[in-house]
Amino acid sequence: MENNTNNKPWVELGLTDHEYQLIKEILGREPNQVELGMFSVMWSEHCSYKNSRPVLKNFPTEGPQVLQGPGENAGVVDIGDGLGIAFKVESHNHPSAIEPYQGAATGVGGIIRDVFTMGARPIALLNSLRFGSLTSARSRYLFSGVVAGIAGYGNCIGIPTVGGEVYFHPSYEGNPLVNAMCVGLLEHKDLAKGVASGVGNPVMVVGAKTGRDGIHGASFASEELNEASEEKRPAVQVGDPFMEKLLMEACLELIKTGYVVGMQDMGAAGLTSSACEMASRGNSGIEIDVALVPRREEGMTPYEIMLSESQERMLVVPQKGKEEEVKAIFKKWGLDAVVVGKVTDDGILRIREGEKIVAEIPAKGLTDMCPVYEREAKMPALLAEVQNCKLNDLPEPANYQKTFLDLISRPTIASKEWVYEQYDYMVGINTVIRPGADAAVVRIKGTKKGVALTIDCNSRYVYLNPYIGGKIAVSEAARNLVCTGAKPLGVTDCINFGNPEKPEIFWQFKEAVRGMSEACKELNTPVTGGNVSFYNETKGEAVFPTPTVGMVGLIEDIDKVCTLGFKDEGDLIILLGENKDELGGSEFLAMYHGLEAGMPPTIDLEKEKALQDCTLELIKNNLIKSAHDCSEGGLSIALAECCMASGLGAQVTLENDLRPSALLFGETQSRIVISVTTENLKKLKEITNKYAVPMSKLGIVQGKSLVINGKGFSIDLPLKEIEARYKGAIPCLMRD
Amino acid sequence: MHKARVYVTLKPSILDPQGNAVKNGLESLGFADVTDVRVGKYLEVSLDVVDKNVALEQVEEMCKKLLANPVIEDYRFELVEG
Amino acid sequence: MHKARVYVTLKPSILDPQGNAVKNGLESLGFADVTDVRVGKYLEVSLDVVDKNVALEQVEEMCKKLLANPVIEDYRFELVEG
Amino acid sequence: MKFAVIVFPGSNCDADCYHVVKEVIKKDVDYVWHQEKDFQAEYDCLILPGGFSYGDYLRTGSIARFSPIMNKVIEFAEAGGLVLGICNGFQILTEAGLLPGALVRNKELKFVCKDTFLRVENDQTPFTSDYTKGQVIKIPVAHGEGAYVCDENTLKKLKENNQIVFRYSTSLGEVTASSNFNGSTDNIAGIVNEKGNVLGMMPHPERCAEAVLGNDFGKYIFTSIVKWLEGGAPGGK
Ligand SMILES: Nc1ncnc2c1ncn2[C@@H]1O[C@H](COP(=O)(O)OP(=O)(O)O)[C@@H](O)[C@H]1O
Ligand SMILES: [Mg+2]
Repeated sequence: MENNTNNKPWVELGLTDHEYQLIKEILGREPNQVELGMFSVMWSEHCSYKNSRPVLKNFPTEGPQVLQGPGENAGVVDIGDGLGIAFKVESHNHPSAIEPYQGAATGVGGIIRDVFTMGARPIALLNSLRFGSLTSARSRYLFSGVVAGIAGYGNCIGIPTVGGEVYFHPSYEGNPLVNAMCVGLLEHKDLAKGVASGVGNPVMVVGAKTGRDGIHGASFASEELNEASEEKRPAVQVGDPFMEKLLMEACLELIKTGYVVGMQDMGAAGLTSSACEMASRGNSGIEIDVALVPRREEGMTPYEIMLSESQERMLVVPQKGKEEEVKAIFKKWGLDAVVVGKVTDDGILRIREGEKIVAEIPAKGLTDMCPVYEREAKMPALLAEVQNCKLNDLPEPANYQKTFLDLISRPTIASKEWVYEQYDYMVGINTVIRPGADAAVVRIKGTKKGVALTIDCNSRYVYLNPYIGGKIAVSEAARNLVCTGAKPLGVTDCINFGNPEKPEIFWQFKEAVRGMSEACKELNTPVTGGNVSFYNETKGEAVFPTPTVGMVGLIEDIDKVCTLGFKDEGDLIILLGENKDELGGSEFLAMYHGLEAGMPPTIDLEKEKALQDCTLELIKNNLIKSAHDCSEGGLSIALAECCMASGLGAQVTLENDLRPSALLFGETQSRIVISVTTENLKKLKEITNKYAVPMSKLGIVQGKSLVINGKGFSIDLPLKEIEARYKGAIPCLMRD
Repeated sequence: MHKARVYVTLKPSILDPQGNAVKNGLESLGFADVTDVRVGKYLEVSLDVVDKNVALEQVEEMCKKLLANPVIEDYRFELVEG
Repeated sequence: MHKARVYVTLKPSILDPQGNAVKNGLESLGFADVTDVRVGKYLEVSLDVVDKNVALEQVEEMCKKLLANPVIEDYRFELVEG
Repeated sequence: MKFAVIVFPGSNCDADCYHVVKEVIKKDVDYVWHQEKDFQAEYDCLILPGGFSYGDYLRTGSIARFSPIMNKVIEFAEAGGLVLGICNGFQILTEAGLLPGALVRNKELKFVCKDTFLRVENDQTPFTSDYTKGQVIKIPVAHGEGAYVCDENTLKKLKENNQIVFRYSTSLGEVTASSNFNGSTDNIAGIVNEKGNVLGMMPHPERCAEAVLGNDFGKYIFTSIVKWLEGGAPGGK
C-alpha cells in the first residue's frame, strides 16, 4: 500500500486513478508536477463541487430581483434605486479547528474579498458558528478563539458584524463550524465580474506579497480531520486585516474608474483558481510568468507560487493601456500592483517562469471538465427508529418555572451578548437593529431603505429529518426578516455536512437541498450563491447536517422598521399562528428528557407564506408595535425575549388543552408573537382573516415580571431574574 | 525561586503583519537601514520552584500547552535566578 | 549586518491584565507554582549597518521614538551579529 | 466654517464623522489624507476619527502619529485650533503628546462594543457647551484598548485644571467601579488638554447623532463646536 502511493503521486494529492486518467486525456500527455498540483487543488471538493453540483442544480436561482445568480464570487439582488446587494457565505471550518483565531479571521477576510470583488462596498458581516458543549475546555478554547478572530478581523477592517448564530452540540466537538457571511452595497453600473476577456489585456496581481502559506488549503478542507491534521498546520494562514482594508479601498476606487474588465480574489487554491476561473468564465486563456509575482520569501518554486494561499491578494484584468493608472491607485494605498501576464485567446492557462513554460493546461480542464459524481444516497438505518420515538407518554416536568429558567440558560438559547459585544456592530453608522434581534437591519444612506439580514439553521431538525429541516431553515430565515418588516429577497447557503462518499451523508445532503429548494420556491427567495463544506467529521463521526441559510430582505421605509421588544404597558400580546403538540427535536426534549428524537416540527409552506405576508402587511400599515419569531425554546422563551428587549413585563394566560410542556416549550413553526394597541385590534383581525392566519390573544404588556398561567402550570418571575439567567449563562461557563 | 524569560515568535514562513507595519513605520521615520522587523511576545514567568531542572521542565510544558501556539509560533526560553 | 533584540515591558506601576490572565490560565492547567507573569513585546530588528556603534545608536533612537511609549513602557535591547 | 476629517490608512470611522458633520449638522467638511504635508484649505476644527490606523500594530496610534500630516495637526492644535480625537483618534493624540497619558488594553482583555453612560464633568469646553455639568449621556464605545492610564501627578493636574470631561458612570450618573468596564484610571472616558482646545474621548459621539440609530446624545458635541466657532463663549447657553 505504502509503495503503491509512492508510485502514484496523484493519490497522495487526493486524486483517484480514474481522475488521473482524465487529466492525461485532457492534456494528451502525462502532467508534470506543477500541473498535477494545480489539478489536485482545482479538482478538490472545495473548489470543484464534484460531489455536490448535480444536487445543487435543484435550487431555484431565478427571479426578477436576481441581478447575479450562482457562478460568480457572490450573488447580487436588486433593491431598487439603481442599487444592489451582493452577499455570500463561506465556511472556514477546518482551519478554525486547528488555529481558531487565524482560521476564523482569514475566513472573514476571504468572504469580504468575494464581496468587494463584485464592485460592492461591504456593509455588514454575519457568522454562523457551531461548537461542542461548553463544558469541554477545548470547546471553550475554540469558541473564544473563533469569536476573537472574527472580531479581530472585522473590527479592524471596519465592517460591522451585525448578526449571526451560535449553537453548542456534542456533534461539533472535534469539528467546529465557522461560516462567515458578507453583505455589500453596489450601484448596478459598478457590478464587476470575475472574467478575463479581451486578448492582450494585462493580468495583474495586486495586494499582499505571496508567501509559502496555506499550500494545499483547499485539499485540506476536503478531508476528514484526524491526528495527522495537526501536521498540516502550514495550511493555516495569518490574516492581515489592515492590508485587506487598504486592498478593499484600492479595489473599490479602481472599479469606479471603469478600467476593470474582470477581477477575482485569490482564495482557496490561490493564483491557480483565480486565473483558471477567470479564463474559463471568459472563454479565454491566460498566460502568467510566476517570476514576476511579488514574493515574501526567497527561493519559491512555480509550484509553491501557483498554490500559495497567502491572503489579501487579488487578480485584476484591466483594460490594456491602463496599467499605470491601476498602479497609481494601488501605490496611493501603499500596495503592489504588478503585471504578471496577459489574456490570450487559446483557452490555455499557460504558466511560465521567465522563458521556461512550467505548466500548460486548458483552463476549462481545471474547471468545467472536473468529473462530477452522482453519489449513492441511503437513508441511515437507525433514523426511522429515532423518528418513531414515542414522545406522547413522557412525564411532564415537576416544576415548569424551574424548567423555564433552565431552558433560558442553555447556551444555545441564552443571550449571545458575550459574543457580539466583541464585534464592532456599529461602525459605518447604519446599524438600525443591532445583534440580539430576529434579524439585523442596516440602513442605506441616501435612501429611505434598509436591508434586513439573517443567518439560520437548526441542525437538530435537519438531523431528524433533512427534508423538513431544510424547509424550516429557509422558512425561519425568512420569518426572521419579516419580523423586522423586510420582504425576503434571496438566499446564500453554506452546506456543512460529513463525508459525501458515505451514502447516509449523501442522502442527508440531497434531502436537505430538496427541502430548502421547495421552501425557496414557495417563499420567492432564489439561491444566488453559496458554499459546500463536506468532510466535517472526526474519527468517522459526522457533525449534525448543517445547511446554514443566509438571507437578505428589503425594508422600503426604515422608519417603519419593527423590533421584537414590547413597547407600552397595556398593549395586547397576540400570537399569530397555531400552537401544536410538537416536542420532537426541541431543545426542551434534549435538555429535560435527554432525547434528540422524534420528528422535527411540521411545516406547511403555504401557511408559512400566508403568515409572512400577513405580518408584512401589518407592519407596513403601522398596526403592530412589535413582532418576534417563536423558535428554540418555544413560546415561553419568545415571550421572555420580547419582555427583556424593552424591560416591560407581561401577563399571559394560555387557554389551551395541549400538555403544558408542548405549549410552553414546543417549537412549532409558523408562529409570531406580536403586540398591538386595543384600538388596532379590529383592523388587525381584518388582515389576519384576509390571509386566514390564526390569531389568539395571549395577554397584555404589564409590570416588571413575566407571568404565564394556564391549566396546570404557572410561571411568575421578575424580569431581573430571567435576565440574570439569560445573560449570565455563557459568561459564567466561559469564566472557568 | 526562578524566573523564566520566554520568547515567542512567529514561525519564519508565517506572515508577520505587525512586523511589516513596524518596518514601514521605521522607514517613514527615516530609518532606511532596517531590512526586517519581526514582532513576538516576551513573557516573564516567576516560579516558586527551587530545583532548576524542575523549573526547566515546567516552563517547557507551559510553552507547549499555553504560551505558544505551535501551529504558527516558535518559542525559546532561559531561566534566571529570580 | 546586525540584529537587535528589543524587549518592551510594561512599567511595574502599570497593571498587566494580560499577565494576570496568563497566570490564571497556567494555574487552571495545574501549574501551581507560578507566582507572577508579565507579558511584554519582543522585537527583532534587522539592520543593514556595519558599524556596531552606529547600530546601537539607531536602535536606541527607534526605541525612544516608536518602539516603546515611555508613559507606560520600559525597553532594553541587545545587538547580535545578524 | 469648515471641518476636516484626517484619514489614516486603517481609519474606519472617517466616513461616519464626515457624514455627521455634513448631513446632520450640515457644515462643510473635507477629508485630509495622512500623506499631505499641508492643509489645502483653512479649517476650524480637525477630527481624528476612530479605526485601526496601521492596523493598530505595535501600539494603537503609534505609527499614525508619525504620518506627515501630524506635524500640521500639532501646529494647528498649538495655535489653539479645535481638535477632536475619537477612539483611535484619542490614542493618536496621546501618542503625539497633544494629550497626556496613554490608552492600554481593556481590563477584561476583550474588545467591547456597547452603549455606555457618561457623566459630563465639564461643560465649559468648546466641545461640551450644549451639555450641562452632571448630565448623563448614553454613548456607544467600541474598543479593545481604551483603558486610560496616567501617573498620579498627571491625574492631579487633570483634576486641578478641570481637564476631565467625561467619566464612565451608571445610568443615574454614579461613577462606580462597575460602570468602569475597561478599567480606566478614575473612570476617565475623555479629557481635554490644558488649553481646552483638544478633546480626546474613547466613546463614539458620531454613532449616536441621529435618532434612527437609537439616540442623538452624541450630536451635541458637534453642535457645541459649531456654537463655539460661531463665537458663543464656551458654556454660554
Ligand atoms: N450551496 C450552494 N448553493 C448554491 N450555489 C453554490 C453553493 N455552493 C457553491 N455555490 C456556488 O458555486 C460557485 C463556486 O463556489 P465557491 O467555490 O465557494 O466560490 P469561490 O470560488 O469564491 O471559493 C459560487 O458561485 C457559489 O455561489
Ligand atoms: Mg471567491
